[in-house]
Amino acid sequence: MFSIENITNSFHNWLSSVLSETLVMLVEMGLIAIAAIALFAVLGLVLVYMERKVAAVIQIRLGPNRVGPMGIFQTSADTLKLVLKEGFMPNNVDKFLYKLAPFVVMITAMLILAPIPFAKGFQIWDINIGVFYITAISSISVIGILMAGWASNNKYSLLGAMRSGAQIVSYELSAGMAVLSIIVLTGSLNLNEIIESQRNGWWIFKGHIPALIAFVIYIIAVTAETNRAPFDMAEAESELTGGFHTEYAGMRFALFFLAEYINIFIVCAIGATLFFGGWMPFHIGNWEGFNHVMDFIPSFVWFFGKTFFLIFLIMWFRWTFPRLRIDQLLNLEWKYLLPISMFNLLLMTVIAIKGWHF
Amino acid sequence: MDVKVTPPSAPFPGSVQEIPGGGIVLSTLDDVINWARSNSLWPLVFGTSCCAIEMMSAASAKYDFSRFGFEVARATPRQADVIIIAGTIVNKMAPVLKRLFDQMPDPKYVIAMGACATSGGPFFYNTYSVVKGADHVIPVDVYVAGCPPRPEALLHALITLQEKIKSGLTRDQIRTQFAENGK
Amino acid sequence: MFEEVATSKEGEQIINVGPQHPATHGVLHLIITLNGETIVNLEPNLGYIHRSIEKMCESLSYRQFIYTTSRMDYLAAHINNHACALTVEKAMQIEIPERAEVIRILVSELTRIASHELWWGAMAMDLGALSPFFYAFREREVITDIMEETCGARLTMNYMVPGGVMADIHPNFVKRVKDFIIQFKSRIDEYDQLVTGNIIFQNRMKNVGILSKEDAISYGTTGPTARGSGVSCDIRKIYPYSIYGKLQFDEVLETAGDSFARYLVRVKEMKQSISIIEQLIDNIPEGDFQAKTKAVLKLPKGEFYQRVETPRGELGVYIVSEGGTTPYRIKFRSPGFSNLSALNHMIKGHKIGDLVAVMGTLDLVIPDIDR
Amino acid sequence: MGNEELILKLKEVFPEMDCVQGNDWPELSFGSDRLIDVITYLKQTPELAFDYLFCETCVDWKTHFNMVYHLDSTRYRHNVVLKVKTDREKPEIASLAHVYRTAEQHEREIFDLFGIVFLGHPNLKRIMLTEEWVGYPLRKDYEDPINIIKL
Repeated sequence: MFSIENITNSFHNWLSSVLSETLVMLVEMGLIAIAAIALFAVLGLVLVYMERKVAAVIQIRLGPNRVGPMGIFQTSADTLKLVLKEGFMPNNVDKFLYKLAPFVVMITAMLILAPIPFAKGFQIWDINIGVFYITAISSISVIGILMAGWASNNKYSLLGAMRSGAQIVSYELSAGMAVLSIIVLTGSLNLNEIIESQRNGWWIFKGHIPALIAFVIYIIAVTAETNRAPFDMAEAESELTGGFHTEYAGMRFALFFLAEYINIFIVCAIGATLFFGGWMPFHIGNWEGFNHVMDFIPSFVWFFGKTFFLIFLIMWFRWTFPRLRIDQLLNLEWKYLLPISMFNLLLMTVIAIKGWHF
Repeated sequence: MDVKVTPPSAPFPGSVQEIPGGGIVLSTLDDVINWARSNSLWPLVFGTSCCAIEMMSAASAKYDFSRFGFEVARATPRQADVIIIAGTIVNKMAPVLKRLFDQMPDPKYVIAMGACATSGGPFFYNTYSVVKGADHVIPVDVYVAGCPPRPEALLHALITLQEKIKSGLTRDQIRTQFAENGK
Repeated sequence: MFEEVATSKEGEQIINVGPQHPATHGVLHLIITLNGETIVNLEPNLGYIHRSIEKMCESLSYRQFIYTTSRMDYLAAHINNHACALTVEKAMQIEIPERAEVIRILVSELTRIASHELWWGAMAMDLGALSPFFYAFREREVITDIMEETCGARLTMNYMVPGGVMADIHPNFVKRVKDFIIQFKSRIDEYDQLVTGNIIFQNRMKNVGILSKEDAISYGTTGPTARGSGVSCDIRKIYPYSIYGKLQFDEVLETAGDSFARYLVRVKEMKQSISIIEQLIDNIPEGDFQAKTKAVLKLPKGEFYQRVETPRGELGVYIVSEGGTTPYRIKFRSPGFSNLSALNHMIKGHKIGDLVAVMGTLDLVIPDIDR
Repeated sequence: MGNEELILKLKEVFPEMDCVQGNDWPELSFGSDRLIDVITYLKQTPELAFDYLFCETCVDWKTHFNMVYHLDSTRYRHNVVLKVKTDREKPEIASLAHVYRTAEQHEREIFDLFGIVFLGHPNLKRIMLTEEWVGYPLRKDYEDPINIIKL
């Protein structure tokens, strides 16, 4: 059975045999940092390419197909161009915040990568409060957006940033509630333990209808949290030209652009972990034979497969639905999603206590 | 392709100039940079009149300029690379166009789409408010004929612009080549 | 040029939408006073595509001036040309052959569908749904191809001339139009499924930008904008020109007066146009496509006015002739110009997000407003 | 009301004015001082009810300006054309912006292109051209050697 765990373990053993313990740690930290940044860049490129191709399919077009085979180097060319564009700062901006904002958004996105288990035994930081850490850190990105909107000295940017602030503060709640309802079932905040608890079936199937409701609410809330259509109030191209990044150009804009896609990846990865068992293959209760066959598919394939399925779902939303208005957006959260998710959490608690789930 | 006369010192934007004695590494790097720039031309959403509809047609499924990577139309000039002047420019619009052009970060390119943007077109004579050619306001890299041009013509213009960027030459050099070879 | 255009009160801010802004579909400049996200006042600033067509026409002959009107409301080039041709024909009392009349109506109604298609896609795009735009263009391209075959141009056709049409229809015309009708009828149901029935879309459109019947008349709005408020103003019905009087079709009226009513009017109008085309496509009479006219047209002294119904509303062509070969004065009463004047009234008190929902349903074509 | 009836009615009410049948509709000509009277009458008389101003424009006759108003009644579907003579040296006329709200924008355009001052207009400033534009381009004597290339 192919597993990344074996590779990492043997690499660690080899390093330990040639270097001292401190050095091993330093080298591994360096390697992980490089790997994280590389993953960040590759994910960004892949997701942007995927978005353009998905859009093209939905819109009965072909999408990029001239740069490299099937146009796969299109996004590389775009990124390279953005890096090489003139570093641009408009007059009268708050220089410090203007420069800082993209990095805040970017670093937040990178920090959340840490506790996500990409495959069996392949995780940057196995932390016992993983879910809590993620929900805590992901709220920071809104500060970056607010900074960008304020510092740009542009009314469109400011409007976009304020919208984004109101939106993320609201939707954090129901996203949190949806996550909590799974935590109630597992009784652990550790992402690995959550995955282990799904060894005999994913929570979306085991958790009855409340898990399904929690999943739907989670998807809606994270779509809003990542500022994606139909909740892309912060950018709202036809209303606010570019929203909070109207005044950003070149590399700084590219950071926002990439961070948006990384955020999508992260929320989908968490969704896949909580509801679809992360890297856990598709297992059905006690069907040993079936489960064994499923185990032959490497765990990272499962993880990325599920994550990309959810990403596709979110992209599908974007290219189909019209945008909500800001007051409708807040109404949806405070009048519908939040009460439903609270009730759902209650229901889930009852199920967990009574042991009604599978 | 017609190349308009511009001040000889103005370099073609975006092309990295080869320094005398520049090594093979630098030249390859130039090629890579020009490749990236030419393949990632994000247009500004800017249409004043009829040609804008043909620009939309070029974006639509039948002509689909997303194949070349042009579909990332940006609403804000800060993030755009190429401004397609689709339609007539009038005196009131000219300062705005200039401002939009100034707001774009280098390297930036301009395509004058249609007769109006090229020369004033059907509105050349007896009009008091039409700018007779957008090149009175900003430098234009590629001119497209037609009133309005077909989407294919716009695609051809964009490909021409790509070739122009890939060649890595200055406007001067292109003009000299044009004078010598006729192409 | 860029000085402060308006002053704001405490707690309010001025925001400039346009001239280059995706919501304005061109180069309209709106000076909006905002209180938070709520629009307090809106002032349109026109003229960013004022091409002085009226002045220019004063030195063009009666055959030449028609081409400028194709570029005025380029989404309804045929109908603009039709208005001009009708005015000249009325002044010179030219009888046009039956065949030319039928061809004119056919291409006009096809243009109306194409224009509404583009409006549908662009409006959905403004509201944030990006895909309908591409579906709309799929059908629009079919019409464009039909036009190209017959008229030789995709957008600015200049097909109608005083006395008839420029050239006879292409042999493929009838067949392709029939194919298009079959295809379009199924597609329009798709549109309803995708956009009209969408709950987000309905919430965005309903009770937004309400224009009462009295205001609609007072602001001089016409076309689907006024018909959404219950004003019967279809020139094809109330002052029939060409052969519209002999055709069976309904004037679509909605009474709600909000953006959704205007949306429905346009979608239903597409169906009406299809029914007009169906009535005519099998009955194109044989004969000439153009009446014999003199090479140089000279209008008698006098003033001539012709009203026609474009996809955006009532277009009026007012020609003052001194008896020469060129008009003394031409005025185009463009539908968008009056429709735009109602925007401030409709948008006050709404959120900035509603601006696109209201402007989208006004279906503004800026060169038509500025001329 | 048919055109003949309308002419009879108008002749009866405004005997001093010139009322003829034009190419399409009755045409009523008078001086600029009577505009508000005529418009008020036409709009408020129940059997006329001209509530829709569908075209407002101006013609420069070199000696004077002629303001042309096209009125329609959405109730009875009859039309009338008003031709109002104004002075060319000091072109002033009452604004109709308070009667027909569509007039506000039309009058701004006429002010912009012809230079006719509308008294009582709420927001009379240039609409098509920039504020610093000199002259009124649709006047027959407008010359602009820089912008206009004559054929």
